[in-house]
Amino acid sequence: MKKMIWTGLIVLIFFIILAIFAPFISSYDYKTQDISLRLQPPSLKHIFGTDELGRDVFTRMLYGARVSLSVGLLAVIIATFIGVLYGAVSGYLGGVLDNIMMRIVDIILTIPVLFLILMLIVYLGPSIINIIIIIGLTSWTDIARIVRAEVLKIKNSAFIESAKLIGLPKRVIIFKYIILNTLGPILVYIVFGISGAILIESGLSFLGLGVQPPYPSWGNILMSGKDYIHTAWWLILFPGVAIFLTVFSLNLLGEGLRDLFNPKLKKE
Amino acid sequence: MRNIIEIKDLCVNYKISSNEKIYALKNINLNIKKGETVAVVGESGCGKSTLAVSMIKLLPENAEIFGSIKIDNEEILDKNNQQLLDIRGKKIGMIFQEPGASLNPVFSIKEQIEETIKIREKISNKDVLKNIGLNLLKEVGIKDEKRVYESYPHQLSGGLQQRVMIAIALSLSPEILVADEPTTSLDVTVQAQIIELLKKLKIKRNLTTILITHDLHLALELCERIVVIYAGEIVEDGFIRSAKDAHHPYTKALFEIIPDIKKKIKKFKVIKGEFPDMKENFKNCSFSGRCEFSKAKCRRYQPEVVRVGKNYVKCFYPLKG
Amino acid sequence: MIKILQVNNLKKYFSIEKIFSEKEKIVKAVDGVSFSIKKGQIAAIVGESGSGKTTLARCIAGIEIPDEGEIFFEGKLLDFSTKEKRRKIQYIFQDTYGSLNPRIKTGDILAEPIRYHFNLSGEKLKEKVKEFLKKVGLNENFIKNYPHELSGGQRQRIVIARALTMEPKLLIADEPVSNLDVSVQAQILQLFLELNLKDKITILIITHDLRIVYNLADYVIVMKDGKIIESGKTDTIFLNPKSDYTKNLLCSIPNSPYKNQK
Amino acid sequence: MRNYIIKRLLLLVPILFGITLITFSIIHLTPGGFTTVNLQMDIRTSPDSIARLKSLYGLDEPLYIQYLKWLKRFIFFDFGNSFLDGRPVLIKVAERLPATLLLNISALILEFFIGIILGVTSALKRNSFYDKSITVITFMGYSMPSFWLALILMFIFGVKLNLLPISGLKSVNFDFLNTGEKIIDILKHLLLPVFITAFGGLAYISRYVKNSMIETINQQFIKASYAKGMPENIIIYKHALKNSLLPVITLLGLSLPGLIGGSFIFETIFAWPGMGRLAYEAAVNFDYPVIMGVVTMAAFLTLLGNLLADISYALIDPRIRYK
Repeated sequence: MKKMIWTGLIVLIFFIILAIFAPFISSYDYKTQDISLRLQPPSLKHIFGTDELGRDVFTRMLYGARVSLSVGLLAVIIATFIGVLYGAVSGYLGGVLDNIMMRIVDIILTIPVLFLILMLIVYLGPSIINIIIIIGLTSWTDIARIVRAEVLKIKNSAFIESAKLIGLPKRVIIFKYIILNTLGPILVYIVFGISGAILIESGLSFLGLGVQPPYPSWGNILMSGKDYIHTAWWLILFPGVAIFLTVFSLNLLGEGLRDLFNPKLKKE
Repeated sequence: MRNIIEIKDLCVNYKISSNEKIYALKNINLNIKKGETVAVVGESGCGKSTLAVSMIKLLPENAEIFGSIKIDNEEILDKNNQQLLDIRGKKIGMIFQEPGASLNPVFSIKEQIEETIKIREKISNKDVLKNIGLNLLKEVGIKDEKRVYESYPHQLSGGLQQRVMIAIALSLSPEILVADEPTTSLDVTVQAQIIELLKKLKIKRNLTTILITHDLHLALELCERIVVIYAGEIVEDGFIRSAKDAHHPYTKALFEIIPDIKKKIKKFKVIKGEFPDMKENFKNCSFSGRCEFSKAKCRRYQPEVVRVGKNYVKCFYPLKG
Repeated sequence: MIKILQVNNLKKYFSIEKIFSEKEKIVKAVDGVSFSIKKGQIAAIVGESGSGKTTLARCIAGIEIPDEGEIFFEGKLLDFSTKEKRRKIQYIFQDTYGSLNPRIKTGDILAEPIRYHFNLSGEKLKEKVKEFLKKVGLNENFIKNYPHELSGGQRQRIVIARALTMEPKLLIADEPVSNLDVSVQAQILQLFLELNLKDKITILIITHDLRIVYNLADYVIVMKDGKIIESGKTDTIFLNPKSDYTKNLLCSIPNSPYKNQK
Repeated sequence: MRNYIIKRLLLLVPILFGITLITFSIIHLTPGGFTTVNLQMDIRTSPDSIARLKSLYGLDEPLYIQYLKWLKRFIFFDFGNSFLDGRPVLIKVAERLPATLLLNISALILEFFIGIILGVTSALKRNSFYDKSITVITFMGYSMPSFWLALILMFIFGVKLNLLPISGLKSVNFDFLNTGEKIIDILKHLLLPVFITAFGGLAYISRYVKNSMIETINQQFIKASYAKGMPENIIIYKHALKNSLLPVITLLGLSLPGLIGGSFIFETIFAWPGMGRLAYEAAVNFDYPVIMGVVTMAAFLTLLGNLLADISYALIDPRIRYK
C-alpha cells in the first residue's frame, strides 16, 4: 500500500519537475520548424527524434507535459468544485431536493460522457481553456455521487447524532465532523479524476479535437505520428509511454490512497 | 463410556503478518465421552470458536494447527478435504451464531436442506427428498413446515432460521452437535425455546452436544460439564453448578460478574483490567494480571493442570470452594 | 421524591414505504406510553427486539420527535431550545464505535463539549478532561488515542465520559453493554452504579437483559409492541410479576429460578 | 415485483424528458452553438438564406416553442435531416446501429467473460503470483490509452505481421465470399477492436468480481456449507459464485455508457462503420442534427440496458423478488 503511494508519487513528481523546468532542460523551441531535419530518428542531438516538421520531439513532449498535466488538474478542480458542492447539498439537505438532484445526475449519466464532450467541443471550439471547462463540466457526476453517499452515511451516523446531542454548534459539526471525514474519498477521486481527464484530453487531441497545433500535447504528437507509423516509430512510442506512465502512476497513487483511507483495513 | 472426541496438545495460531501471530489456542487437552453434554465457556477472542471449527478442521488459510484431534479414534488433522467430508455433517453437525448469516440468501430453504442429502446420501427421488426435508423441519419444532420449506431465509424470523440451521446440521444424522453461540443474536424468549429444543434433540437422537457460549448461566441450562477457556487455554474443566464448585479464580469471577437473579446485591463483581493481548505467547499464568489472588509465582511461571475435587484446574493456588 | 421525568400518552409511528410491495406499512413503535421516573433513580426499560424501547428513549432524548403525547422534564415541558437545556439530558448510543468521530483524538472528543458549554480553555480545559477520564477509570495517556485504537470497553468509557462532561441530570443509555464481553460488562455497569450513587445522576437504561436490570435498576418498565406491559419497583416486579409476558421473560432467563415455579 | 417493473418503466418518462432537455439546451443555449456557428460558417450564406434556414428549423420562434416542437418530433423518432446529405438522421443512425451493437455487445461479452474468470480465479488464489500478475496486467490495461494500444496492435498485427485487417467491418471482396467465409471475415475484422475495447475494462470487472467473490467466501453461510459437509467445488461454483455474480448484473448496465461513449475513438481509428464514427464525422462537419440523433439514441440505448439489468437483477435475487 505504502509502496504504491510512493512509486506513484515519485513518477508524478518527476514528470511535474520536467514540465515546470522545460525551458531549462531543453535548448530547443517547441514550435520552430526546420523541414531539413524532419523525421529524424532518436540521436544524441534529438534524443526522442524529430517530427514531420523537424521539431524536437523531446522538447515538444516537455511542453506537452505542461498541457496534459494542467488540463488534467484544472479540469478536475472544476469537476471537484461542482461535484463536492452538488453532492454535499444533496446529501446534507436530503428529502425531495436530494431526490430531484440525484435523478438529474442519473439523467446525465445515461448520456455517454464522451459524446457529450464531443458535441460541446464542436460547439465551443477546441481551445485549451474550453477543453478544461468541458471536461470539468461533464465529469463532476461521479464525485457528486461519492460525496453525497459519504455525507449521507456520516449524516446518519451515530457520531453526528451524538455531536448534536452534546450541543456542538453547526459549524463544528460541518467542518470537524462532516468535511474532515469526507476528505479521504474526495482526495482519492481527485487522483483518479486527473488520470481520467488526461486520458480524455489525449484521446480528443489524438482525434484532432483537443489541443490545437502549434501547442503540443501528448495526444496531438501521437496524432501527427499516426500517419508516419511505418517510418517514424518514435513519434508513436514516446508520447504513448508518457501518457501511460502518468496515468499508471496516478492510478497507483489513487489505489494506495483508497486503501489508506479505508478504515476497515486500518483497524486490523 | 468411550471417548468420542480426544483432543491432545492442540495449538492453533493465526498469522496476521510476517512477524505477528495470534495464539488462539494453546495446549488444549480435552476428552469428551459419547452422549456427554459439554459447554465451552469464555469471552470473545478467547479461542472458543477456534476450538469448535478445529474439530472439523475448518480453519482460515492463515491458521497453523498442531497437536491431535481424534473423532472416534480417527485423526482429523491428517485428513484432506475429501476425507473430511466423512466428518463434516456426518460425524459432527455444526450451527453458528446469527442464523440469518449462516443461510445462503439466494437459495430457498428447500434447496439448502435437500442439496446436502441429495449429494451426500445420493438420494435423487424428489418426493423422498421432500419428505425427508419436511420431517426434519417438523423434528426441530417448526409447525408450518410446508410454508417454511418453500421460503427464502430473509422471509423467516431469527428463531425459525436457527431451527432450520439445526435441521440442516442434523440432516446427515451426526453423532455430535456443536453449537457455537447459537442464541446470542436472538431474543431471550426465543433463546429459551432453542435451548429447550437442543435438550429434546439431545435425548431423542442421543447426541453428544457441545455448546460454545460466553454465558455461563446459559451453559448451566443445558450442560453438566463446563469447560472454561481464558486466553486460549482451558483453565478449568469439570462439573460446576455454582460459584461454590469453581476452583479457578476466573471461573468464580465469571459467576459473580453478572449476578443471577437469585439474590440481589446491587453491585457488580469487577475483574480489573482488559483481556490480554493474544499476540503474546505467555510464559506465565495468563490470568495473573487480573487475578485478585495472584502471587509472584503466578506472574513468573505457568501453572500445571491439577485435579481439585471433581475438576481439573490450571492454577497454582486453586480455590477450595 | 421528585419526578424528574414524566411521559404522558406518548406515540411515535413510522411508516415504512415498501419499495416493492403495494401498500405502506405503519409500525407503531411507541403506542400510547405513560410513566414517570423519580430523581436519583436508576430506571430500566426492558423489552425484546421490536418492543419500541429504543424509540421511546430517543423521543425522550429529543432525537425523534413524538407524534403525540407530552414529555415533562423537571416539571416543565421538554425543551431543547438553549444549550443549557440541551445538556441536561444525555444519551449514549448502542453503537459506541459509530458514535465517536473516527478522525478526532479522545482528548479532543472530551474537550470539545467542555470548551463549548463551559468556556474553558488552555490548562483548565486539560485538567477538566483528565478529571473526566479519571472519573470513568481511564488514565490520562488516553487523550492521544484515536477511537479505533481503543478496546470496546475503553470506547464505552470515553462515550460515558463525554456525556458526563455536560453535567447531565438524566443519562439515557441504550443497551450500553450488549456488545461488550461479560467481564467488561460488569465494569461498565459498576461505573453506572457509582455515577448514580456519587454524582446523583438519574439513569435510564434500555436493555433486553433482565439479569442486569435486577441488579442495577430501582424501577422497571416492561415493554412489548410499543406498549407498556407493566412497570413498578424492581423488587415488586421480580417478586410478583403480574402479566404473563413478564413471567415468560423471567422464565426465559438462562438458569432461571422462576422455571420451577411455572 | 410487477409494481417494481411498472415503477421502473414510469421512471423512464422523466429521465427521457431530462435527456431531451439537456441535449436541446446544449444546442440552443451554448454560446456559439447551433444558432450562430452553423449559420455563419458558410460565408456564402446570404442573409436571406439565413432567414430561410432559421424558419426552416423554427429558429425564429421562442425557445420553449422550439423545444416543444422538437420534442413532438422526437416522440415520433424524427431527429430531422442531416446537414451534409439531407438524409433523415434516423435512417443514418439506424444504418450504423448494427455495427456499433456488434462491436459493443461482443466487447461486453468478452470483457465480462474474461473479467469474471480472472476475478474468480484470482479470488481463489489470493495473494499468489498468479493473482498479483493478473492485477498488474489488468491495471496496466486500465491505465493504457486505448487509442495508443490500438495503434500499436494495428502496427504489429496489421502492418508488420499482416495477420489481421485493420480497418472497416468487412473486406473489399466480402460480397464474393460464401457464408462461412463471410463470418470469418467479419470475425477477423472484429478481433482487434473488440479486444481493445474489452481490455481497458478488464481491470474494473475482474477486480469487482474478485472482491465480491472474496467477500462472499468470507461470509458465514460459506463456512456453514463446509460445516454441513458440502464438497468444495459445489460450495465455490454453486453457492459462492451465484452470490458474488449477482451484483455483476448491475455492473453490466452501468458499463454501457462508457462503452458506447468510448466507441467513437475506436470506430474512428478502425474506420468502423458505427454510430461513434458517424458522430465523429458529424462533429467535424458541424452536422448537428446527426450528433443530436446519435447522442439521444446512445442515451436511449444506455437507459434500456440499465433497465434490463435492474429488472433481471430483481428477478434473480429472491431478496428483491419476494419482498
